Amino acid sequence: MLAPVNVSMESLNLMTLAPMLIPIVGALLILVIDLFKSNLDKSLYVMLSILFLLMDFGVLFESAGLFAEGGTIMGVFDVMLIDGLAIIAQFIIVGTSMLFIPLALTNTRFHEFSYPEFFALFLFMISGFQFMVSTDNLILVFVGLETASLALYTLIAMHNRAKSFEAAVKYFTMGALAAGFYSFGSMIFYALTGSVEINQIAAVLEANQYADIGYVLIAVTFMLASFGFKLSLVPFHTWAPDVYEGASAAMAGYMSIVPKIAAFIVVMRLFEFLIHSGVVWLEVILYIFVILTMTISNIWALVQTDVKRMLAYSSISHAGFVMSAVMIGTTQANSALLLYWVLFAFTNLGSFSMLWISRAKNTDNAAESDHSYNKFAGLIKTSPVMASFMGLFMLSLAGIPPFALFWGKLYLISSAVTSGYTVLALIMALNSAIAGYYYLKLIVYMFMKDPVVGKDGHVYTVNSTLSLQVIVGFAAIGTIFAVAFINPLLEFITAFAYNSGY
Amino acid sequence: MFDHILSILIFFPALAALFGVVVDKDSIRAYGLSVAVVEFALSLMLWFGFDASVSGMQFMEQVSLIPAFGVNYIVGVDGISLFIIVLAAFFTMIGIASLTDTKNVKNMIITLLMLQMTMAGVFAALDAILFYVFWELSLVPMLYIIGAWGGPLRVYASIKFFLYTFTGSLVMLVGMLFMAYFYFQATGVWSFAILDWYRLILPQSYQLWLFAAFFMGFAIKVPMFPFHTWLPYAHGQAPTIGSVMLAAILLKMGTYAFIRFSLPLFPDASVFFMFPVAIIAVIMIIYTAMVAYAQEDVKQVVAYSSVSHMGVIVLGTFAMNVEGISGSIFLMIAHGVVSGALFLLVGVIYDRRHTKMMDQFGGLASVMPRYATIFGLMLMASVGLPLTINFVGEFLSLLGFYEQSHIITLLAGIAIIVGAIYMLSAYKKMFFGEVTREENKNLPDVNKRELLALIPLAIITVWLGIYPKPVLEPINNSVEAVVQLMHDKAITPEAKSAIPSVIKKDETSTQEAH
Amino acid sequence: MEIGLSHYLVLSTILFAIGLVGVMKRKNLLLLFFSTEILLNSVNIAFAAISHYYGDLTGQMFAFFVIAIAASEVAVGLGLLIVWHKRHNNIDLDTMSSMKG
Amino acid sequence: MELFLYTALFAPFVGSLFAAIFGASPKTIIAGIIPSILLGVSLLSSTVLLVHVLSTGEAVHVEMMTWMHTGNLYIPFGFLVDQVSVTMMMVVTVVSTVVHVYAIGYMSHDKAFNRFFAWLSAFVFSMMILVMSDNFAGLFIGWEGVGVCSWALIGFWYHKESATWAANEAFIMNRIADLGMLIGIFLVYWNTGTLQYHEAFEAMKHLDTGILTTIGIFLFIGAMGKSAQFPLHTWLADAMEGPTPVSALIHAATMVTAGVYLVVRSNELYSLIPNVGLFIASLGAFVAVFAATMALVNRDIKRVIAYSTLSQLGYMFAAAGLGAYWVALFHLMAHAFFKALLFLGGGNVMHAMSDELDPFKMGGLGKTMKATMILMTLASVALAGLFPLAGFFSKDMILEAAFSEHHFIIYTVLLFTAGLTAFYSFRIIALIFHGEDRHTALGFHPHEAYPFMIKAMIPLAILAAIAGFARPYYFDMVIAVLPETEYHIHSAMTYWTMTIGTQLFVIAAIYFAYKKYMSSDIKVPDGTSEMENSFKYKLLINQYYIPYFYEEFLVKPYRALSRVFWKDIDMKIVDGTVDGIANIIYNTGENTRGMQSGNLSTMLKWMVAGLVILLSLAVIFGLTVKYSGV
Repeated sequence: MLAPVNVSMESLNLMTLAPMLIPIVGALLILVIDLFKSNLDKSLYVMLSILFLLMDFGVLFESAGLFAEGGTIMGVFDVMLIDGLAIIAQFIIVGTSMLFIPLALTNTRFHEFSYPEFFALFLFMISGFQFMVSTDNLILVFVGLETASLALYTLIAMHNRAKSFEAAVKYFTMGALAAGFYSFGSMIFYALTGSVEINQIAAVLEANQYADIGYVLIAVTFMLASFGFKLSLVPFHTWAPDVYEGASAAMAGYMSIVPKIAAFIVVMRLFEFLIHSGVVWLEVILYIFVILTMTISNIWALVQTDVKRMLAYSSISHAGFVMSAVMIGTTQANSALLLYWVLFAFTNLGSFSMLWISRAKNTDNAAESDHSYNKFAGLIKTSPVMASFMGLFMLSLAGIPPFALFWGKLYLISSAVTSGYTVLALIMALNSAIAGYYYLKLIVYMFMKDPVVGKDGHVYTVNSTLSLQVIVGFAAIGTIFAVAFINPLLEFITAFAYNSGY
Repeated sequence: MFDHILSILIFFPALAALFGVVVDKDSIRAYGLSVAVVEFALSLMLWFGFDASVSGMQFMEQVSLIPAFGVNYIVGVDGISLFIIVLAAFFTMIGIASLTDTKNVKNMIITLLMLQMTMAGVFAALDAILFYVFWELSLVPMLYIIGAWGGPLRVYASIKFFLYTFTGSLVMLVGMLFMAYFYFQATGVWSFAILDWYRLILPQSYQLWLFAAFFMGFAIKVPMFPFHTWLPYAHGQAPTIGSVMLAAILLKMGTYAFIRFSLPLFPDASVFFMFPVAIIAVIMIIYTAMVAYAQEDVKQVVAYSSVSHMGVIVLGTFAMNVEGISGSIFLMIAHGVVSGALFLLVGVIYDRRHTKMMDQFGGLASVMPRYATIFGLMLMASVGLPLTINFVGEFLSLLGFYEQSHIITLLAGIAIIVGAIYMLSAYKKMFFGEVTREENKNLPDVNKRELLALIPLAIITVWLGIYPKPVLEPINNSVEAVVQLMHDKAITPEAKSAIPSVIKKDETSTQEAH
Repeated sequence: MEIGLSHYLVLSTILFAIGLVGVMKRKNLLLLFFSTEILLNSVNIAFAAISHYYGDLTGQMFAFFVIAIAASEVAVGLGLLIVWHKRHNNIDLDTMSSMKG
Repeated sequence: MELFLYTALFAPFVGSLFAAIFGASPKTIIAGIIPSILLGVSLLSSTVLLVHVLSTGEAVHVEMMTWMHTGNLYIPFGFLVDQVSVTMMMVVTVVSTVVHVYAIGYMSHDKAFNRFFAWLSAFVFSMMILVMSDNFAGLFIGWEGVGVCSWALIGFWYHKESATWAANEAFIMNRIADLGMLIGIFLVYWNTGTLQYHEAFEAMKHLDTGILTTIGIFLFIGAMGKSAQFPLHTWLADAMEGPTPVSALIHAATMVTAGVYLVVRSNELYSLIPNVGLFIASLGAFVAVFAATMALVNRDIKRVIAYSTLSQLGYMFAAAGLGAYWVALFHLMAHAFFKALLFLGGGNVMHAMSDELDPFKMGGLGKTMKATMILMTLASVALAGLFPLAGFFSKDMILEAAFSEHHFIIYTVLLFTAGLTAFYSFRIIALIFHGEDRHTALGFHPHEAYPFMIKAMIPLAILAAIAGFARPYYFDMVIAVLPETEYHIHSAMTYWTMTIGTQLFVIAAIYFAYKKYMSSDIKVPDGTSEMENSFKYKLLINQYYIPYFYEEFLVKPYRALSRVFWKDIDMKIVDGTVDGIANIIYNTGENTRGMQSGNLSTMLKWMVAGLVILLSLAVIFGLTVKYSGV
């Protein structure tokens, strides 16, 4: 006879669900509106999405306030876990989404934005990521991950070009494999500990002193493979360049930031307790991953001829760079990771938006790809403002001070230094130097060569609208004056990460 | 006004550059020049407001940037940095004044003003991160100048210049982070302030590693053998104004940083590495002088001669005594003036003939006597003739190092021989002999605009050669403070004995007086 | 012979391995999707078995979620597949290499 | 007195600036006159100072301003006029005034007349700094200053390859020596703490002999360069490419004697280290005979005189090295007068012969150029050291000094050289002025120089004739600062034997020269005669193959090595390494980018492979942990 279910609303703490529910409600609303009146302009959906995301953002502030006062909040049968990491990650996810969604307001009409489903899926995806980061239950992580991923595959495919489909299929197939890895890994953890809650897994493993270390490692291996895919660590990165190339620039930029931060949060939750309990193997493996990912993707980025593809490799490299924080595992490193990602978001938002602005509806048959380097040749002469902005973002990506990403690099390398990873710090530094080459290559094309296409410069701004310009301007300001907001940001992040035990 | 003069000096040109975007391209030259003149006037005000008798930092400003991580905006000048700042402003001014008609002159002037900001910033920064910010940022305008206005290999040259220096500085950045971490360990506070770091005494083993890390950054910038190969390309391809800025100011960043960072932070390591560094310096001096002799392109001669002279500067820096360090700082300024002038002079002939190959010239002395005279003066300054500015620096640098090692100084002194060899033979090839080429027969002599740049340089060359006191005195006071600091900080007996105490000597001399 | 937990786990592992081999070997997109289903379902078996072993419902819950996710994956996957087939008239993996390098 | 001091010093400088203003404009006679007048002013001021020093015996010492001051180093622009420097000042101003006036005529047809005077006066200024400075650094200023002026004046006719080559050679060779000098200065500073002569010499008395020897050697290396001592002598003969007044002023009378001046000035140092002194004396004696032999066969008037200068410098060093500083200085003075005179005479001949320098192509010029002939003969007699001209007194004293110090080898060498000197001097006199007229056939139409040029030479002639008689007064004056070394041969018999013997030897040499070269069968040598093909002749005419040696074994290897350094080491190895690293990285990318084949199957395989590798690593690690003695 089953005991009556007796759960108080109080202990459910439904408030914890609010941030995820808001985008879901928004998505549903958009679908409902479409039911009543179709063929509405995309600007409506964009603004609606922004409104809901703003609300989401506001609720996050509320959660942040609660966390600051009372520490970690659990809810919904202790499945939800609202700690500092979750809050910061959601801030990044929602904030970045807010900045990316206006990119839909292009001058040229693109197929996908005429469907309201696009925006609904977008909002679903956001809530999926939010679930992913605000739980330590492997089931919910899986659900969040897949919700988001499936939405993302569709969004990519909606770009409706041959390459987009190819990209979506590739991404999807590999994602399915990764999902298999993930579930297998979770299964082993479950088999070992009888739990799918990360903190309980940790507690059990701690209690039996890692007696089954071999099996733990196998589980970790599967998890690594799965998240390695999500984070595009070498050799699980192969999808990234193709998907970035196939997806629209706006979507590619989005992908370089949001899915990865969600994955980073899960990885931090999952791996850091292992590292702290002295699983040397994991540390070594992560070390190898970090170095391989940074270096190999850098080397491949050197030889790219397409800017978007180059940026894809560069994103892989940045992910590898940041992955080192997970390996180091100190509060400083984790804060550095989050700080880096915020700054990276600004810079990548800017650079991908620039590509998006210059994206013509139909690729010129003569050009080998949408964003070949040649397209940008002599940009300073035809469109100096564009060139200056693009140059700025490239410099930031290369880590030239005082632009945004430099500070992230600085803090991250410092965390390596502080934890005694001298060689790692040097490798990180040298990789930045290698990376400098391909960013410079674009600058060289823009500033030092003569134009080859569209002497009037119009081709570079076909998509330009006020909202896109605002976004780029916003990204530029964030990139240039990063130093002004780094201190509060750093203090905030450090406090939250520290209070969550990371 | 004087409270914030350094910030004004740093950010005024940057702001002006931004506003310059709006200025019409026909008026941009006048705009740029007036900004540069104001900037130079400001730098002169800085000089006149500077109290030469004070050895410490002056005009200090401090604003917190990232207090959580100890990064602050701290600027200040002492005798070591003051004159390089003035020189930078001066060169920006005459650089813009003498700018020849190039394409995209607007972009060039905006870039130059940006460059001026970074140059003022590097030498005024008293926070390691701030220093690093300007240090790296200075690469960008230079990259653009070389890459956009340079010769046929300009892209290769500019990327090489950028990446090479960038790589070195990243290693240096790691060193800085370690330094900050050690400071954090010792005090519990993060700080990148150089003056804070000065108070930190590190064990020798740490010093050695950190010295090496900083050395990578500085040595590539200087550039020291064997990291010098970016320089001939950069100079060879850069437009005149680029070479002038590069040689006159940007190279000095490296040697300045040695004095600002390496010596006072790591006195024991500096003494430990004194001889290796000195040997590198000697190689720079002799080897690059010989390479300079083999050149066929007059600009390359001057470029390699820069490396050779930088060797003397490095040597003086590592003399670890007041004479040597003062000399090396003075030589930085001197070399700035002279090499800047020489590059301008090469630019003069390049504008007329669009070639820099010496075999294309010959007999120019009769065609362009004024040009030949000024070139001759600068040549003599370059080979270190007494009563020209270079001699004071070279003499003091070598004199200083003589206390540390006779043999190395003797070898380094070969500079005065090999320097004469390449310079005189280049001069002979260009100016002496019969005019053999038809196109050389009617070359116009230097014009007013060029004289506007060259005459002040010639005056400085002679003036500071005869009367170096106004510059040497503030340098001396600050250097004495640095040497004393190093002496006090040194922990190994070798370092204690290698670095003389300034105060002790003063005491004994006063005792003698009693 | 009594069938214990380990047998289920071994079965699960074998199925997973078969799925992996299928993923690597299959050039037909549809068969590839089958392989990924095998992967997920192999895990389901293990989850159910372990759940039973511990007397804990979590594993079964996980299995249900996996089933749900697998289903939605199939939906999305087949959607993509159909579009691809419409455009290219085949579902051969080797034709999908317009982007590389 | 300070006023006179500054006037003496800066008048040439003002003159130089004045001429420089007209530097680029065509010939302006005033650009020659004003500097000459200003030099006259300088001469007058120097005379006033001489009188002052003579009458009061006190030195004039001023400190104009600080030059360098850093750390413990303090170098002022300080000037000292004492008995030694006033001698030099007189020599410099007298000779240079004469040369300036002479040059107004000599250079009157030259386009670059104004530039010439600018440099010539600048040279005098530098020379004045050199001799008047009260410290080593100031000396070095002048030292380098004269070097530059000499460079500019040797290469004055810069369109001539040989002239510019010689100019660079002179400068570079001097630089080699200057390095020694610089090191010497460093040594002085680090051991005495000062560069002021007075204080430094005072402090040296307490120093270790080893250090003093090093200082002495390095300073002397500096002197060797300026005074063209072996092995740094080759530049002097080549320097004759410059205009003749330059040769007279710089390469005979003043600059080349700077080395001697340095040794004399540092007498307090060299007195402490007699071994170095002996070396200097031996080297001097060697150079004396070495240079004289080269002068025997040379077929270029100016080069002969240059070798003669070299030889006479050897005499001076011999004297200075033996401690007879005042004798060296006295010979320096006397030599300045007659050698300048000889050069100026040579200049007249050159002008007359349209710059032809081969005496074999002249002959019988005495008929058209009587005044020049007389002046040059007078100078040659003085040079040969015949009584009662200046050379007799000074050279005789050197021989006496060598003899009475019991350095008989040096004495013998110097005596022999005196004979050679007489021979080669009169060889060219004979060839130029006497014998058959060989020049008309070659198309020369000689004429005498302007009268004012001749008149300008007269003062030198007078001084060359009578300067010797000033020896006792001079001795009284300089012993205030120089060691009081009187040389008396013990027995009067020996003394007279020596003196008269020397005179006879010299006269015999002169006679022999005249006899040999006045004969009517002298022809322009065409390289066929037996003598010209003899080894001895070849050795001498090729300057003992030393320039050849330098060219082959120093200059060419240096050039080749430079090229190797540039092309092979710098471009290929050093830069190649840098580019190589970059290329390796880039090529790795190029070669491996194929791994990203774009094929989905491959991508999936990569993923599975990654998993398998990780798994195997995990298993290995797990097994290791399990079986590693837990």
